[in-house]
Amino acid sequence: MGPNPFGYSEPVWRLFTELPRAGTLEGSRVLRGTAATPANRNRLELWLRMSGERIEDARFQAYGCPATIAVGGWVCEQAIGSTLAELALIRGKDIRQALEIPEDRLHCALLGEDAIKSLAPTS
Amino acid sequence: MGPNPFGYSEPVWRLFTELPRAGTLEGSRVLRGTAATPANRNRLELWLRMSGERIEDARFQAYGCPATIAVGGWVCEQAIGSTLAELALIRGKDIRQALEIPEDRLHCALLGEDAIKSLAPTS
Amino acid sequence: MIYLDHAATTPLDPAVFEAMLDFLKPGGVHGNPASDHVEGKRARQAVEQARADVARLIGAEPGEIVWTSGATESDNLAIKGAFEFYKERGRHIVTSMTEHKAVLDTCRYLETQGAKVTYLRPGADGCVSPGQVLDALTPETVLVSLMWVNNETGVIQDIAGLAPALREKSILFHVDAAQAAGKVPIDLRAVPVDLLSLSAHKIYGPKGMGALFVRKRPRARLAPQLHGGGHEQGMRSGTLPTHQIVGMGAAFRVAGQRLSADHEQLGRLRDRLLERLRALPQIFVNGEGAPRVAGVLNVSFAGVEGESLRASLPELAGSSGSACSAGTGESSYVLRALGRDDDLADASLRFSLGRATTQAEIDAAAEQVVGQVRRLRTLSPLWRESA
Amino acid sequence: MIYLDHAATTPLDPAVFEAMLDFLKPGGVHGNPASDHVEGKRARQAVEQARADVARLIGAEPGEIVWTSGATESDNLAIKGAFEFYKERGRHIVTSMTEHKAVLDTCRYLETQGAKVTYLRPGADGCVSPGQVLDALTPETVLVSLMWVNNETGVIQDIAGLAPALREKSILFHVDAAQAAGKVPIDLRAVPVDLLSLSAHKIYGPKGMGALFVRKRPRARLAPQLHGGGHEQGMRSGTLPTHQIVGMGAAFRVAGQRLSADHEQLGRLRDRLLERLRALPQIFVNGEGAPRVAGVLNVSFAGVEGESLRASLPELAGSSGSACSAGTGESSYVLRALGRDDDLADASLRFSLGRATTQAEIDAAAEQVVGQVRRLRTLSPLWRESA
Ligand SMILES: Cc1ncc(COP(=O)(O)O)c(C=O)c1O
Ligand SMILES: Cc1ncc(COP(=O)(O)O)c(C=O)c1O
Repeated sequence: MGPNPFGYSEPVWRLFTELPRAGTLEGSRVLRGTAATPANRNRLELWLRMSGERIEDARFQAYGCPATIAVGGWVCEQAIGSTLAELALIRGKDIRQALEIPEDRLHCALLGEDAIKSLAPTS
Repeated sequence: MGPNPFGYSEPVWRLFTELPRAGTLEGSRVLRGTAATPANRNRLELWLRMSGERIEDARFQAYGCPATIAVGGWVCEQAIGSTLAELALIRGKDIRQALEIPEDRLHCALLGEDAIKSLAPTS
Repeated sequence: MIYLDHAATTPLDPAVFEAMLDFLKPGGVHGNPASDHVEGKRARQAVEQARADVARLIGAEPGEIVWTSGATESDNLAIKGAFEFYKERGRHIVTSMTEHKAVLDTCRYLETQGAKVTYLRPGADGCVSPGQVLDALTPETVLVSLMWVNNETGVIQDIAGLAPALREKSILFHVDAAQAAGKVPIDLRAVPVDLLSLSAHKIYGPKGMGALFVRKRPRARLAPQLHGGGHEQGMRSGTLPTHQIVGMGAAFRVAGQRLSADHEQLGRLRDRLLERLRALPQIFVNGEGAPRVAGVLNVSFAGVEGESLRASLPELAGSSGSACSAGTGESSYVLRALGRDDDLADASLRFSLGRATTQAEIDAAAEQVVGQVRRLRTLSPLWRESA
Repeated sequence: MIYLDHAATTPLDPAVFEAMLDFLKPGGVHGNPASDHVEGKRARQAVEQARADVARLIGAEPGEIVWTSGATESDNLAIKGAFEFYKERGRHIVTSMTEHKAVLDTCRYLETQGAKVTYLRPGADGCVSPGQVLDALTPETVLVSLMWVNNETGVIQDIAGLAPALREKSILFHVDAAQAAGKVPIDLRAVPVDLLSLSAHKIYGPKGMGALFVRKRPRARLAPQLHGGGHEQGMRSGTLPTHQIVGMGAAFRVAGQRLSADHEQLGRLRDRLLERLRALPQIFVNGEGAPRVAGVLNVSFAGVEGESLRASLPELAGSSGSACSAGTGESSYVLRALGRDDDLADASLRFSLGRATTQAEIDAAAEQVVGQVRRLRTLSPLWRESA
């Protein structure tokens, strides 16, 4: 983790620089969720691989500001090991709090909630 | 002669700092001449002591800028040893040239000419 | 050379010089404070530190300080900016005849733009009383502009006595404090001035740097006068000169520490100078009887002509009139407003003392002045006649 | 930290630093250049020497140089001053959409004062052709304001091609040369520009210092914008900051000596940088095809988001957009005027090289940018889809 001269929150900076779980997943048992802000200025895609009830692997792709990218990584980290029902409880404001995202960037956190809601099988 | 930081001409500066012939004269054979610019902002007074036809001693007093004061000293220096007729030939522009007085200070030089013209016995 | 012209400008305080070096020297911090990167951020931090330092000396909040290129610009911004913003409320401005040219010329300009300006004549001691100002107000008055300390005489105006009455009437009050900051205590928490002009180079900071205090509560509004990138809360655009700002901050910090020591030291030397000049008859202290700052002494010498007086003192760096209008060859409009005739106004010297001024310098200056005034008086037919 | 933001501001040239020191250090020359005494005179001489140095670089006479606090003020003075002076002749101004904010905001302000302003859109390469300007003229046009070199793209306008036609029509021509001086040859004897803005801190001089060239033959007239002591031929009041002026003079002197060496050196490094960035597909040079100054390279990177791109390069002090409007979070209006969409305009980096920039820095910068763009693209669903 390099210097953080732009004053991002520590969790956002860690997730943005380390990019845990960046990527896509393929195959059966894979769900995909997508969300975007108007005009596609920020986009988030989630891929989850199920093992029974539980999420076994999670990946994301994102286009947007560091907070948006951090949201993708954070949701993936939360996802692994939980059930879809548990994941679906996550709200934008929880994400915002967990990542210390400023109020005026709430829309980035909401992308996480929206992407979860849109999860659907890929095949 | 100290430094001349204000850019006066060299003859003006010498006469202003050395003040040759400053003072007044008394007694018979003394002529006095005076001249002033409007509202008395500059004044020049000359005193000459005659010895026959010739001027034997000369003094001046002045109130005004350094050029005015220098004019007084210069006229006195010219006066000594000359006749009144010779002195009367001196014009403002001669004084201006001799003292390298700038054009816009011609009035100071003219004070010298006027003071000479106004010379009259003191008693 | 005896430098007694600290009201014209001062050398840098050594601490100011050191502080500026870090932002000038090779390898120092040179980023643009508006830049987003680390270099810019370091510069920005220094700028904000300086803002806090300047604010502290005058009892303001950092957010109330707007950087400018000097008190001239501050005066222009305050007066034109307030007039432009508030002119629908009214177009009458009250000021005095002894303000700095930066105020007077700005007011004259605004007269061409529809302003009506009252120029109050101070008393013979240089004071403009609060009552005088209040009497000049009309329902159209939007702005009063008065200097805290006069640059030629050192006379201190009763700003604290006037400000509450203007606040009560919701009339904006601008104060030119270029000669006051660091010389008289200023606490804007207690004195409800709305706009206050500051300059760095009058108190051992760099030339070309100033600030305008713009009150936030209640908020004074201004139309910006320099348009551009929208720096300084939109009130003053232009790249912030970090080294200059840091210098001003350091100067104000030092000034806060030295205010009372300076006052004591300069006052003692000033009194000594006057005592020695009193060897001459017929000298007149300008602003006599009025409260004055410690470092300024302005004296008129009867019976000598001004230009010759100055030319006689080539080793003395003093001033006749303000350096700001010097070179025009006019006698001081300030002294004339105090009732001095042209000759006396012209035959005046302003001695302005500084931290480095020594007693030996004061004694030498007094000796030179006394000697040269005597010499010119001896030469003067006017003096002879009046004797 | 790799500093590639020399178009935002530069460190002082060592010779500039040395020259300024004499007017800052304890025991240095600290008089007010307006003062009549020896201290003042020494300062005045230095000021006049610097004026001659600045004039020389641009082929002007010393008397045509008016000191200001920076190019922001110069732009304001030129445009407002000319409009105010000549508005009875006509109220139409022609400028371009890619001017610096100091020009654009000033024009917008003048629109509230009765001016009609045409903002020309440059071609996709950033050039405003002389023909385009001439087509926009009306009988009401009093002033054209165009920058010599654009601060974001480095694009050089054909000032010499336009100036004679404007002179012939007696339309005043103001040129913002803040980014041009010392970078392209300027000879105002041959190019009939009337007003030209300069800044010191873009060419290794001090921040907070600028100048306006005001032609004497034929004489360009201006209404002053800062009122006060009547300094600078009445065009700009305020105490002259000797050290700043001396610094600007030294910077312009050095710039004259180094102009072609700088051009050669920066051009070579700039080409190397671009060559390395070309390892990435889908990058776009802004101002491609147009004549550009050697030190500036502005590139848009498709498929990455601007804020994340910048955040990925914390060790690179470059800039997106101008430092002057940075911090606003808006994507560059300059790049949008050239037809870039919002995303691309936002995903742009301006690399501006300086005298101290090394090949190693260029290589490191290229490596970081290439690596981070790849990383973000790999992460981007947009990039994946477009692939
Ligand atoms: C009272 C007063 N106001 C304003 C100014 C102008 O300040 P600056 O030189 O910083 O423009 C000065 C000094 O020149 C001054 O003495
Ligand atoms: C083209 C251009 N004009 C004007 C300015 C403003 O100059 P200054 O920072 O000296 O006010 C700048 C830089 O900020 C610039 O790049």
